[in-house]
Amino acid sequence: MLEIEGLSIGFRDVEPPLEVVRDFSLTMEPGEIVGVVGESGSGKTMTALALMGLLKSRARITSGRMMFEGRDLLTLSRKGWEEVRGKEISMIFQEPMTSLDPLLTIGRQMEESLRLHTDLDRRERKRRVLDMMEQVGLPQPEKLYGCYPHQLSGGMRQRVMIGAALITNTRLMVADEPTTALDVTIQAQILALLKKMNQEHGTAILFISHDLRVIRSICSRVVVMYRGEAVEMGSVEEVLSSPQADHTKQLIAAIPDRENRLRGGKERS
Amino acid sequence: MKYLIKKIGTLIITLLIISLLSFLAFQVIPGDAALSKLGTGATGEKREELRREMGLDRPVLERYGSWLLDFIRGDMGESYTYSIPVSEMIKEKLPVTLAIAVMAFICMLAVSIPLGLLAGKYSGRLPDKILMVLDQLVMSVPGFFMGILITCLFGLVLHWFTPGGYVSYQEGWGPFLGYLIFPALSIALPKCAMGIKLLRSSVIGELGQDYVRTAYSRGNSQRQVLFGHVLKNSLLPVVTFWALAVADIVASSVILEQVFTIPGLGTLLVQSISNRDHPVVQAVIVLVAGLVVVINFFVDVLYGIIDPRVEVH
Amino acid sequence: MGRKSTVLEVRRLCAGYGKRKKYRQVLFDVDLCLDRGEILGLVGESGCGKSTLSKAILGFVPAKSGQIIHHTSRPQMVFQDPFSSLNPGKKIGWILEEPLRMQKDRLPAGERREKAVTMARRVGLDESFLERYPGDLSGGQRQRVSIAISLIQGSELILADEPVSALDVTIQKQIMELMLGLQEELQLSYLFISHDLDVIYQMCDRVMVMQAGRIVEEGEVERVFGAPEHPYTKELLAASL
Amino acid sequence: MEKGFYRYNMVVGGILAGVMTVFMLVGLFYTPYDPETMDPFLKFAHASLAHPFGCDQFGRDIFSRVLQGSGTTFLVAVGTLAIGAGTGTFLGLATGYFGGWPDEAIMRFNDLIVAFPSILLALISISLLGPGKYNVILALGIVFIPSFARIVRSEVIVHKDMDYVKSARLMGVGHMRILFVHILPNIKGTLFSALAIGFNNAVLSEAGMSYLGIGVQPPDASIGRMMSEGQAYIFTAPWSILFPGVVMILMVLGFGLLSDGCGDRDA
Repeated sequence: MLEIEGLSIGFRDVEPPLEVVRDFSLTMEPGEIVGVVGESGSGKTMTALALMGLLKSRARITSGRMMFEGRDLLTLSRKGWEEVRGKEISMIFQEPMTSLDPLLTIGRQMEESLRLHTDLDRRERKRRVLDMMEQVGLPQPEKLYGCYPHQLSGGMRQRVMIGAALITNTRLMVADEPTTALDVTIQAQILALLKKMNQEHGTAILFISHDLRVIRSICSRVVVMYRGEAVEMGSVEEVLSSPQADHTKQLIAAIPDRENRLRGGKERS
Repeated sequence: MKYLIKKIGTLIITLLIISLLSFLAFQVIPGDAALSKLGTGATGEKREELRREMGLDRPVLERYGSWLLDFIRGDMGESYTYSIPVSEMIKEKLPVTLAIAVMAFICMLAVSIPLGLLAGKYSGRLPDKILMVLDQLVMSVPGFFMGILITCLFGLVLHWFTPGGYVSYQEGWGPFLGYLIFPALSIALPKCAMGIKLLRSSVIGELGQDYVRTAYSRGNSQRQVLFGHVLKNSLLPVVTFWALAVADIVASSVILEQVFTIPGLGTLLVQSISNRDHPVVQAVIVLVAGLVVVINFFVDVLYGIIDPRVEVH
Repeated sequence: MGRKSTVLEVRRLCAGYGKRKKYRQVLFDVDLCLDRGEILGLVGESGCGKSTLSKAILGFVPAKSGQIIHHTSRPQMVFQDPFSSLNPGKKIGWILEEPLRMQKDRLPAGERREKAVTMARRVGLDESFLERYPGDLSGGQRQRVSIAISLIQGSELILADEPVSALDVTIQKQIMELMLGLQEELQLSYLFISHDLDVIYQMCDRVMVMQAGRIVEEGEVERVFGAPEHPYTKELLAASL
Repeated sequence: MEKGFYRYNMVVGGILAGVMTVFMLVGLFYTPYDPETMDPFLKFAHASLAHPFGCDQFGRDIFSRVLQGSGTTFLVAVGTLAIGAGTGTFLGLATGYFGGWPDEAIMRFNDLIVAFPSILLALISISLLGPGKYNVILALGIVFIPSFARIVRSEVIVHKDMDYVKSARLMGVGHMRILFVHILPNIKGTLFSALAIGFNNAVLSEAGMSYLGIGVQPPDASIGRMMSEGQAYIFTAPWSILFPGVVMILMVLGFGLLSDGCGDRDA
């Protein structure tokens, strides 16, 4: 479904020219959840934004190919991108607090993609939004429909974001650190919700995270990025149990887990 | 609703305090009203008599109370210089100044919103740079000089109006407004410059927000993002500026009335200050300050309507 | 290991923010006891009052009732956000020397510098860092500076409020190891606050679980993680991946 | 790109402001001709090498008059800033950092003052104090206090809640040292920017008041009054109003650009 080949992204206006992503390749099948893991500055968010055609104007794709369902995304015009975004590929972001427009109601924001990409009338759109609210586990949809983002908790807002992203039945969703800003219990709920939506709607998810623990719990395959390059790729079990690249080994060793306590030996009475 | 009631409460208290301050300010002038009215040559006895007659021997707060009641009823005292009721003098001048202020305000909105959006959207590129240089230049021109330049250009070079040829509204609203458009323009231009600059930086700030990225990710076009999401958000901080601009516009009209020789509230105020005609000065000040406070109140309410977050805090 | 002595005691502490009508209580009857050389973990979700507790212990938030008893001088703090905890306008050297300038018997400038250099080396930064501004340092390096500041006056009790939460995992591990090394070397006591159960497990001897301003469970790390008693602790453990 | 634009602003503004400051300082001590000497033969003389800005309706040298007027303007602006910015900064620092009821009270009062347009406020003060250079300084100075207090206060409030201030408290640093050594240097960008804007507002307000005839009084020279006098001859002798106007614009433009540069440097 998705085929990225030899993607490189760079900043041209700095001396010397800076490459933030180098020769990145990835393929995704429909309905798959693929993780991209890396530390800050590894280029994972850049890759995600490139896939949405949302790179800031200073960053340029210097080489590579991105095929989505047989279409070359890199040849798309501005108008062409507007047709793809929100209709075929959607995206959710890290900060549920700031990713929603503070001055528009929840309902209006959730129906936005429908308004832009379908001819449905207002009543039908509302019906679908209420239905979607139900699906993503938002309580009292009728009441929430007219609420503003500031009246919702972080977890609820992320549910709104997910609902808004899936309302047009997009084939692919890019999730950029969607649970990083959330508490652990909420994180678990959102991950469960993503899994459920993935199964029910068959939406493929490209899941970007810095946290291997999260990737481990939701993805089937993973790409490890380090300084702009994909250093390792494979099924999650494979990569975690027998990492090949040095950086992957470091990452795994640094995961705080309950196997190895750092606080050693000190017996207390 | 609670927000509205709270705001109305604040409005009333502010008005009271402003009137009290203005009243007190004119109580501490060296040489009291009786002296001003009689001149320095008067004898002590005569002064005492007049003081009693004017009620100056009563306690301050009591005098404030009766002054305020009179003021609300429309009795603003009598001019020292002309010995006619202040209210009549003001009633005649008020529409002139109001007309200038309203026109200047509308002009400011009409120019600064589209240009500010434009500059923000194209920030760093040529149209923005040109606009910013012009902006800075306009902001550096003293208000009265702007008036003089406009007189020069439209009056003396283009002959669109006759400088000094002010037509009273009693003689016809058309020519009246036609003349006032030029002082209004002189007042509005510097405010436009400031408004553009503010809106521009606000738009730039909002364009960098996460929700803008979200809007693009749903397939909004640039135009849809700008008008559907960014505009409303970036106007919020500018609304506060508009409220402050109202006060400035009124103040500038004091000066521009001089430049264009218009007999408005400003001219009255300047004359009265020169003549030390305190009742008139006091009345004009209280009126203008009151007006500004009331307009601020409406802006606050408007703010509450635009921003759903206000009710909560 | 040696004689056990208490460095910090908190008894039935209640605290909150705001005045009169707007008062919002955040901490309810919090008890805490920290021994010398002990690392006590404090875990809970955002808004539960973890940070408020540390601020109350340091006097930044007034206590409404209860007692805070310090058995050691000058407890110090390592903050979560390494970007705002160092004055952006001052060089690292200046910042490191500031606590020394505040001491009663002021050291001469040369000795202050020497002490700052020694301390910087101890947290793994060489002398050249003293001439840099906080803006030139990475998150991990700044956190090292914060640790150096907290130790330079010879404090024995360090409150660490999410000290590694803003860092990448590999850096996170380095900082945790640094803190553990210093702890053993100097017999420090830590109150270690984190939302990450795994980090707490790796770092701490004992753990307190906080929910909505109350301590709901407390005990040895192995015990709490192995056999949690309170339903909230169970929920947290179930949610962690 | 943005950054470069602002650096450019800063350089041009800095140079312009520097040149104009020198011009104003010179005007305090020296003029090529006596600004008050009238010469009927030079009435409305055009600009020439001897009289670069020409002469006015009484044959007085406009360049000398502008120079002297700039000196007065400078004096008024600096005096105003000394009173307004000095008091305002102090109030802002104290109320922002310590908070409590004095902060509450001063801010309420501030909100009230904002309702009065500043030039109107200055006019009232003048009507109470009477016109003249020193009264203008006093009136404008007082009028400027609230805006400085407000700007400094909001900056201090941002900084005092940052962790580095808490960290300093834990080091045992006293409140005064935190305020003046730790916080103040970090807000100097904003402060400089506000000072430049304040300077401009003072210049513009003084010019406006003098134009109305209730500002600086003779024998002190004033650009505002010169222009008020020159307005009648705008067609016969446009230079008598144009040159003073241009000098004033350059003054304000320089400091305006400088302020822009200062303010955006931190951003």
